[in-house]
Amino acid sequence: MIDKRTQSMSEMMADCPDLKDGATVLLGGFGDTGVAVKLIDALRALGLSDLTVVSNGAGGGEYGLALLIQSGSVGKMICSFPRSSDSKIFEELYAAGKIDLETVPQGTLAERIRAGGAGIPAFYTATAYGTPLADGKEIREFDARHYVMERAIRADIALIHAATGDRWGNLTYRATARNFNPVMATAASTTLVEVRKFVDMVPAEEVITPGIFVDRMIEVGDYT
Amino acid sequence: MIDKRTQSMSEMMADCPDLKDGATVLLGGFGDTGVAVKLIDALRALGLSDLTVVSNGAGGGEYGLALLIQSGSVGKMICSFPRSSDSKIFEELYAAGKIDLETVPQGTLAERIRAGGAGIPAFYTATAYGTPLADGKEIREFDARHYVMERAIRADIALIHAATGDRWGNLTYRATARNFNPVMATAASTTLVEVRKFVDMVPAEEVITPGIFVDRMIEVGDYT
Amino acid sequence: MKLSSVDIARRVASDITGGSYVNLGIGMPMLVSDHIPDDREFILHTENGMLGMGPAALEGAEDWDIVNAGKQAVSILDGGSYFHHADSFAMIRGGHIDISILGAYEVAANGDIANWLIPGPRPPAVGGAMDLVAGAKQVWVMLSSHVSKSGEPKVVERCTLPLTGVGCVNRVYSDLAIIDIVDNGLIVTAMIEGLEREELQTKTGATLNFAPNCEVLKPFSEAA
Amino acid sequence: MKLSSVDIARRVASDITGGSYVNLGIGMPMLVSDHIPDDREFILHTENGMLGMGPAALEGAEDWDIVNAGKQAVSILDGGSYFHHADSFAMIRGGHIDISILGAYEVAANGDIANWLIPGPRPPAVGGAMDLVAGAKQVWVMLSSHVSKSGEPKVVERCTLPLTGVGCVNRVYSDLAIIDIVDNGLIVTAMIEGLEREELQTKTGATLNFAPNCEVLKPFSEAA
Repeated sequence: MIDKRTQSMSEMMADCPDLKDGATVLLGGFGDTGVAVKLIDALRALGLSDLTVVSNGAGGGEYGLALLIQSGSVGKMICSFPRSSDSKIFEELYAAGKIDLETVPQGTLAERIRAGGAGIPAFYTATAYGTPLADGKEIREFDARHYVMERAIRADIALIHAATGDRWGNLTYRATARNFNPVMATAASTTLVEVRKFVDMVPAEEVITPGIFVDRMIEVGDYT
Repeated sequence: MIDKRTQSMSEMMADCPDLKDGATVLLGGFGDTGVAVKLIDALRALGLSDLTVVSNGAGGGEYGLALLIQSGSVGKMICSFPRSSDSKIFEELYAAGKIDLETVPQGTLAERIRAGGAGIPAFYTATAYGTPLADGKEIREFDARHYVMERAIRADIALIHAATGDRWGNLTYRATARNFNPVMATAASTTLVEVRKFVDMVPAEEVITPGIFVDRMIEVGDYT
Repeated sequence: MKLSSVDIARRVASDITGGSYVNLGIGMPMLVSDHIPDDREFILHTENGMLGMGPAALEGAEDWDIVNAGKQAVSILDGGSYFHHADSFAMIRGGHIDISILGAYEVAANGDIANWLIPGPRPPAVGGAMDLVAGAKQVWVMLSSHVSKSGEPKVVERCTLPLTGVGCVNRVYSDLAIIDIVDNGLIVTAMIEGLEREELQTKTGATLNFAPNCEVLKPFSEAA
Repeated sequence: MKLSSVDIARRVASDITGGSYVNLGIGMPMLVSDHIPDDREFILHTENGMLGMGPAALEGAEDWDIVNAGKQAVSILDGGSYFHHADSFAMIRGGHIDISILGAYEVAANGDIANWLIPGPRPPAVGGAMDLVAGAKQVWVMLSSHVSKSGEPKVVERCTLPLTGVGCVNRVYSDLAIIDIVDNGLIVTAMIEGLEREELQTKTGATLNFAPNCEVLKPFSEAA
């Protein structure tokens, strides 16, 4: 019987070859909304090194991603908005040249991840044409408009936050806590999900992330 | 007040500049499932000419798309499977050289339409590499694999079949009657929808096609 | 005499056609949502995955699953919907958002805009700005003051700061004037009461043209 | 002695690991769904937008909103989900389907497959075949007979018919043998009882290698 639910965080993180030094990691969430905080904490506890983390932001305050960065596990961030009123930890390491940064327009970031999950190695977008974020990228004209070629992002691990999940791994999200989570769930070799509540079955019409994209889940309760 | 519901087919089709000779038309549905049959009939009644129709199939029996083709309105079909046990009308015109055909792999067709709706002029896919359907297309290697460049499809009109719709144009679908409909709804200048049932409001979490993609709707009742 | 930011927001809101889909940038553009005229309905898009954004949540009643692009707790109106990041930016990139309203450091007579980066030691953060200016049908810029604090024009011949997008701005609203950007350059369509054309030109870094029936703007408190 | 199509389907089903996501082509591969062993659960994908496909609908109880890729009325099992065509083929193209099982006219020792087109006057129809063979992690081909009606081998050195995909087939199941396709060519891992290696070679258009512990296949009715 297919059952992707785990009962403990140690079971969740055990025997997962994709959790390795140098891995690329997708972190769902937007600001503090829909972030898999408990999975990020568990990832930090592994003490990995040289991770490339793909996330909309670069963490704020002293929790979650900010602590992961502070722990020294992260070699590079790929984000759209690596700056907030309290993003001190990332900014200090960035200023000290101790962490790399690739800034990507938010929609291009989402689409690059979607492309990674959808088997599309590259696509063209008008976003960023004529700006510094297109520097060094291929420019091509289609129908008299200029576009930038962008490459897909695929990852080893995705850490996802969802509202409900069933044993098959079908997921729902709540409101704007959906954000990057369903897209990221498709683009990693291993997708780990913290779910607020396990349910017997997500009705077929209500599934947002089909279980095919999910490897393991843990129930974490309401995260606020 | 936004209200995309119309009360009659004549209101539905009136004053729509995108309904014109030479238009490209997206027809949702897969086989007979989720096809906007009543809108196709209304389109046929307009007696337009030289339409390019994008649809998974090329119509079967003597109804819907098959009749539209028989009426002489269609100059070209773009489909993945223009052949079925009862696709006589299309096949006869095709054999007589009276209608053009572009055969596209089903997933490439869906993705080209999605790209059209998502502002992506071109993308790469491994599908069809090395086959006759890649003839004349740009081939490019990424990470030691060969891909075919495919261009987006955008249309003037999309004819969509949905289960429920509210005054804002938010839509739901039923089971596999979803198929191409949500994708096509995003890729046309004007999207016309036949809805089985108007509802006061589709709950925000249940919306599959947000109203932003919908121009006009008509209630048609159950179509089976 | 000049317009307050609230006056500008009120005017912008009154210029938006009913039924429009509008994305409001973080900061001053958010004021627009407080001044939607009673006689029309338009729908606010927030790029983190919602259509139908409503007012800010009441203090103490925040639902942190419902946030806007500025990570503020907001609400959702009837007819709204949720979707993931890739779908949200497909809406933007695909040209489905009627108007994107943003702030800017500089806007140029050729439609270029710089609003994301003042070069310096902090990590470059772009968010969704590049996607919005490249994708929306119309881009309107709101400037709380026509010139910078040091008196430099914000409307210029060519931007000096790193660009957000090229040739994309359609209109500028400032505390002194409303300026359309067309192929031939800048056309002032409205100007604050009591201001001389020469003075506005002095405060602008590019040649101004004046519409034949250039409207006279009055602060709201002064208006009839 | 040879295997019936049902015998082949039974064997294919027993070779699928529990928890796999499997797409069954139209025709003979559909038989696999009737022979899923009791000791495991795997999930059937149908490219028109469903995971968790169940058995064919009972006659008279068809729900024509729930159809498979062959446009037959089917059912959905617990844990299933619906999605649109672009999402469905993103699953396929993105490498999320573990096994695609299809019929074929020809399979070559280099992994090429031809299964969509016999050149002739009828319009070329491809459906999802090219997407499936290019995208699935594993491609298995089922041949109801090892040779064509006229006695020509279907497993060949190089395909002569228009290709569906290149270098993508991993395994062939026929009425006479099971053959793995690896970098070095064809390896027979199982062969029908009583058949001589030379005879199988005679019926095959490319050089066969035999696995050291080549299994003996028996028709189900004959098996212990």
